[in-house]
Amino acid sequence: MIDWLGPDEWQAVALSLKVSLWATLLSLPFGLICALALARGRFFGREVLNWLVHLPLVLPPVVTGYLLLLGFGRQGPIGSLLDSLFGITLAFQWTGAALAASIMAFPLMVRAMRLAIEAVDPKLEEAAATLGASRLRVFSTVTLPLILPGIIAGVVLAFAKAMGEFGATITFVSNIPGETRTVPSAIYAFLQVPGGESSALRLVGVAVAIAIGALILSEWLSRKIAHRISGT
Amino acid sequence: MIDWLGPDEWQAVALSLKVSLWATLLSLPFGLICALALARGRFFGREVLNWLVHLPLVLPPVVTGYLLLLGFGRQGPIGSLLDSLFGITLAFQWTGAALAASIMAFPLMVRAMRLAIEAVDPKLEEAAATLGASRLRVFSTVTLPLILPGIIAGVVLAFAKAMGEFGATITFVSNIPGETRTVPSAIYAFLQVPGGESSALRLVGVAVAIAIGALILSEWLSRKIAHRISGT
Amino acid sequence: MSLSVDIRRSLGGFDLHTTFDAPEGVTVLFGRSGSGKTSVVKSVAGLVTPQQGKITVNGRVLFDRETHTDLPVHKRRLGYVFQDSRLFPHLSVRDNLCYAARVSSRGATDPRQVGDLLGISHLLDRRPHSLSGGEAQRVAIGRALLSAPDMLLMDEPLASLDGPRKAEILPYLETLRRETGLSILYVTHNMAEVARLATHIVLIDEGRVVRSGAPEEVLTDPDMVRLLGIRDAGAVLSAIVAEHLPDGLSALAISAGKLFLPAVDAPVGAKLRVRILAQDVILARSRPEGLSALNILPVRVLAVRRGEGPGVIVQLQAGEDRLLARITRRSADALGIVEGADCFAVMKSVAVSQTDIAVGLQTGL
Amino acid sequence: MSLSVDIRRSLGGFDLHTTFDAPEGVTVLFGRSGSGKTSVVKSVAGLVTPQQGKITVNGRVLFDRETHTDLPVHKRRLGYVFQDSRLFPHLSVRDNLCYAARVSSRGATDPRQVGDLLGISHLLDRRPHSLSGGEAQRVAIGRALLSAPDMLLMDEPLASLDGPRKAEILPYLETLRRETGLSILYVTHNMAEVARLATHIVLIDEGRVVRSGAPEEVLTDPDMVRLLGIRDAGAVLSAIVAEHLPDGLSALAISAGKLFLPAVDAPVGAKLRVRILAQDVILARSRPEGLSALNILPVRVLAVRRGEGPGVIVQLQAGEDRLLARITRRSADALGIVEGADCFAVMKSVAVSQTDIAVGLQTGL
Amino acid sequence: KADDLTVFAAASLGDAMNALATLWTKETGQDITLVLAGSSTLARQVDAGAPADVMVSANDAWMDWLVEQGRVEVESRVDVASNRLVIVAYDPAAASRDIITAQTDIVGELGAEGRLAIALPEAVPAGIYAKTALTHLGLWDGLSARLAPTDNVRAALALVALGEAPLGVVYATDAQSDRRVVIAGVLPDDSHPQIRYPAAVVSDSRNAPAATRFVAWLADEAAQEIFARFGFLPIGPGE
Ligand SMILES: Nc1ncnc2c1ncn2[C@@H]1O[C@H](COP(=O)(O)OP(=O)(O)OP(=O)(O)O)[C@@H](O)[C@H]1O
Ligand SMILES: Nc1ncnc2c1ncn2[C@@H]1O[C@H](COP(=O)(O)OP(=O)(O)OP(=O)(O)O)[C@@H](O)[C@H]1O
Ligand SMILES: [Mg+2]
Ligand SMILES: [Mg+2]
Repeated sequence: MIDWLGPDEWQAVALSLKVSLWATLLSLPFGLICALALARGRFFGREVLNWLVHLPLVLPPVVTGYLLLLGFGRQGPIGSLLDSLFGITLAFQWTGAALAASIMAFPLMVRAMRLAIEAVDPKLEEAAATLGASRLRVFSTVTLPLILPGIIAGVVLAFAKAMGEFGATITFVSNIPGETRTVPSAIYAFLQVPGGESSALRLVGVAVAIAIGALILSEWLSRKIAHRISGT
Repeated sequence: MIDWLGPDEWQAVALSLKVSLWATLLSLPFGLICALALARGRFFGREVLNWLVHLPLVLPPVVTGYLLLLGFGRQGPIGSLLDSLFGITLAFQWTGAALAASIMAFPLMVRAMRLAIEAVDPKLEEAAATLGASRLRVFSTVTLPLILPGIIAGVVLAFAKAMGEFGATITFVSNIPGETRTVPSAIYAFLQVPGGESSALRLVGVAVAIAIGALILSEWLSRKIAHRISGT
Repeated sequence: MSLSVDIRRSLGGFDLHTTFDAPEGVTVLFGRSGSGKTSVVKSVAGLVTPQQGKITVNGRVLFDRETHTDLPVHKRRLGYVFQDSRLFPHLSVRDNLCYAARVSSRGATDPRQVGDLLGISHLLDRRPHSLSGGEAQRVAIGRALLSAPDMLLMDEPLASLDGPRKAEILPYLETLRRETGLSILYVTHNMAEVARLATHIVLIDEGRVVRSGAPEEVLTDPDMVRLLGIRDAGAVLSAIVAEHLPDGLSALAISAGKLFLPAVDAPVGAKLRVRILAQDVILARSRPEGLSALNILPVRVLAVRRGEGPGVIVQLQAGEDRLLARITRRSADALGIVEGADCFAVMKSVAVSQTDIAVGLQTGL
Repeated sequence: MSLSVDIRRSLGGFDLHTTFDAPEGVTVLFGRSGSGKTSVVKSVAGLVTPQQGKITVNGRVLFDRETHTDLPVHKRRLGYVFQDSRLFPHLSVRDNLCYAARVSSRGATDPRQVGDLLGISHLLDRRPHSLSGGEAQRVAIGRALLSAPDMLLMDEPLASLDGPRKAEILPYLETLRRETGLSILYVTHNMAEVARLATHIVLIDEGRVVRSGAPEEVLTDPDMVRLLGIRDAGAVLSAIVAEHLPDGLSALAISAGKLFLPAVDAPVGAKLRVRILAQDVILARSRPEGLSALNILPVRVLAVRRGEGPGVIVQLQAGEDRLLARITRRSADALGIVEGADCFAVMKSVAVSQTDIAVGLQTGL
Repeated sequence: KADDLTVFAAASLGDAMNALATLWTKETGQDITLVLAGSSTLARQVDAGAPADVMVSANDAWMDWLVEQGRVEVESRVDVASNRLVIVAYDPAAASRDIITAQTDIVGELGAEGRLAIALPEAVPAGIYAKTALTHLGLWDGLSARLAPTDNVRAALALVALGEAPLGVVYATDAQSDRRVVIAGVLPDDSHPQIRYPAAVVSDSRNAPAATRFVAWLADEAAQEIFARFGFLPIGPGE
């Protein structure tokens, strides 16, 4: 198994895992807030937020990557701000890869969570309020546990998507071995040269195995939680 | 407006619309069946179906396109079978572009529908059965209307995704003007030559406008239907 | 036998083992909360599958473990009114009512008659979410009625209705049963509904049938008094309408003599059932005079059951019928009410009210 | 005033315009289905916002349009028992019961006492989905009780419970009210619950209050008989426990003399309310002898209301109290029951049962 | 029409091929359908039976592969254009036409943080050429840790154009058109194999005679002029 993939490939796998995990975990709170705002909010600009969130789904990934470069690059307004304020650089760093992956996965995460939130019976939240729970408490003790399966689904979906993200990542943070050379970038590189298919397919196998493992885990978790809730 | 995009670009827009519409409509029944099977089915291989459906989300699109080329190309096993049995060729035809787009959009469609189906209260279906409705009737008169918002969401999401699909399409059916040169492929072609950025950006604008239009339409429709159902 | 149930089902510590045969008419399933009533009704409807047993309706086998028969829900032709109304949220009230007609060849398409009856005609164009709890339940009842079922299953259908509405719907259920021969399996906690509707009673406790029989027997059995609740103990008499009097009363002939009631809605000669609560009966050793109570019957004491409280239950022979009276021990002692004693039972005519009269059926009487 | 409501709210053709003041104790909202009871309770809880008006509980302003006060739901400190149980599906029964303690400083953390009382202690580790309808509702009641509210709002909380369970829970609600001074706004269709619990009654019809007052007044008002339903008409008397007799009876002193009842659970000297249904009262011109009925009071006829039916409602002066009797016109004519006539009211002691006795409060009596 | 041709061409040739197609159509009346994508994509598609008459690749590797697969007519193969690698810079002050030598301090030019944008050096033609050249000059080892490899040469150009990378290695054709970058140096032609764009007739072509004529025409003077107009170099005498 160790021999089956070369050290560079293992490095890509490890990096992909790291990037996807961070991408997913860091976008979780924002995804949740967005999903809440979209599901429950009644504010001006709700529609705009909605289509902003969806944009990466619709755009060709290269375009998203290019836009990221414009905004978050060293010269980009947000990128230079982050740099001067917090000393955070995203360009050509694995952190940038995580940003790209999370932006590409964001619509999927938000959608899954939003649907879960919309499925929560507001009558239960009313009941919780009458029992003395503030809005925050209602959220943490009733809404959150009830949408947990949706959150898990969203997170895992986002993780899987992040594992497969390529176009935006390579455009934004290029393909630096050990830093931003994720599994899909490696696969792409293999596919560019004649005879590279078999190496590419080995990596595809690894990527698919990881993603499917995550999906199966999430199904199992959701099912377990749903069982606890509804008994079915 | 007519002058704003050249005839080739209008052709790409028209083709993208055609491809995305067909991709969405043709995958609708399959998506619904898959969603039903995943939400309600208790069969062996349910997990396998689940991850097969999710595969295109996880794989780099280029890989999906390559696999499609291997399977559905002229020489591929499925491609040659379809050709000899029904005279259907997908390779390098707009129909192939539609197949690629629908496969890439399939996981999104199925997920949206599946969540909607899982949210239907089985008690209502029980009630319908006691009133004499066969399983099929229960589905068409109770389940289907109740999941309509989910179906619309799934269809529109799939449509938006199909409009933006690039990697798998260009890999599978290439970039033939008038046949498989969709908006994202055209954007790609523009980006590959010096000075093509402005043309590319115009096309991006068109693609985004169409996708967002579809999303807004679907939000509006879902809201209208949800209002009819729950009055909220 | 209209309905025959013999099922076994264990679920999470609760063990259902219920066997009863019910004749045509209204069979009331009566028992405390959690005793398994809903489980039985669901088994009959096919919504849950028993592990063992057999269920037939009007001779049609719905379920038989032995022969592996298990008719699907929609072929059982049973109208089910659920504890919760389960209206279809995407359909108007009208479309909810006509749902059965839309999905099968059975249902009726004109909701007006049923709508008027249940007081929901003005709601036809509304959507379920805007209905109050009682309104929703009335629509659910109408929907089941309009599906033209072989038998109705009703799980506490009136629990969320107010008194006057209950009183309005109950006679319709009776009419329905009388005119269409429609049998009903009816779950309720409410003794007034039991008395009014039941032609057969199945008492169920912890998943087991403790008593099954005609109301006349079950309700006049002093041993059942504890299970039914003391306030609800009472007897059911058969009666024939003898005369409609000009002052708004009707005279009914019973085996022990005549009863005067507020005018009953049945022709002279009709057979009726009359329920007299044990607590509404006063006993006297000599025929009392100058009382506003119109009904005074000579009776003989059959049995005197002392309970733990200050009251006793006295079983009386009144002609060929039996009555129950509940009086204080003090009175029993003072008046010498012992087995074999002759005395008079005094009942106010109005104490036997409309809602305790069931227009009689051949069956079950 | 414990609760003061003055609200206006229009919604889709239904116009709520309800104004009443309720003293401490149990205020029963009574009215037909769709009359707006739930809407009023929801306004008090803060779940819907009236367009106009003011709501105060124990002097605390919960809502005031004028001053733009609108306390959020969780700060209103009201326990709400809904028509549907609304248990949290992801929590065990125990965690549902202790929910209030978890989310606020108010609630109690030990569910055992309440659990035993409501007969749900054996369910503590179960999950809501496996409960029967009645079990779920009992847990919901327990959950609201354990939130230690200033006032309880109960919307037909007992509709899905059986008789014995109701009888078990009702006294607990009374005890609770008595011992903690907890006021309750209680919605019900059930007259027995009204009679048992109410210290104040608000009759509501089509969104408007048609009568608000002490049960003694509202229930003995012959004009209300039609609205309440004829079978439920009756009087409420104030009484003081005079003596507990060895044969299981208690003697109560009322202004017109003595009443004998099955032993009441109150010490000698305690103030009680006793409800006597109009249909349980028999009239006689001379004092009858040799009857099993123990309670015979001298009364004077105050008014005779003839209705459409064969019955008349007779309002009687009994000492300083008022009684209602429902007798047939035939008897009224035969016995010469006219205004001013002196006669005797005969009541079986057992007709005044436990559930019609409310242990008295200073307020509302 | 029967004579119409479908030409699969590397996307980087897009502009030039467009102009060439227009001219061909004017001269012969035959329409040309131009299909633009990466060489690897096009080659695999030709192998999978794509309806192409002519294949124009951006490097020899994929054309060699197609020859191996027997998918193109070997005799028809001809190099139609050449190119040159340049180093581009974001900073206009760096403008220079100097030839890069072993002494050029590229690392120094990059500064402390800067990276050299480059197409994937082990996969994409421009990257492969660049790697060979820099290795030949002895600069590769110093640079290999300072690269920003991209999936195609245009993306490398974009990195420099946006100032994300101070320097990049791209084709001269790409460098000349983008006003946001300046050419900071030229990689010597002898430091890497000649950059060649080979064309060949696809074996399955349904219009082989016209395809053969078109491929030959691409090497003609008229066509070469157009290539030159877009910055391509004429085909030199092969090594
Ligand atoms: N999934 C389950 N797991 C464990 N016990 C269950 C489950 N479903 C039902 N029960 C138990 O089965 C018993 C019977 O329930 P059922 O709903 O039939 O009672 P019921 O007589 O209809 O009560 P109610 O009058 O309150 O509606 C109850 O004790 C209930 O707790
Ligand atoms: N969203 C709405 N649109 C229109 N009418 C409504 C809406 N919500 C409630 N109503 C009407 O308001 C009236 C009062 O409803 P409410 O639920 O308060 O009645 P209720 O007295 O509690 O009835 P029940 O005893 O049946 O529970 C009903 O006639 C109902 O139809
Ligand atoms: Mg039940
Ligand atoms: Mg209500």
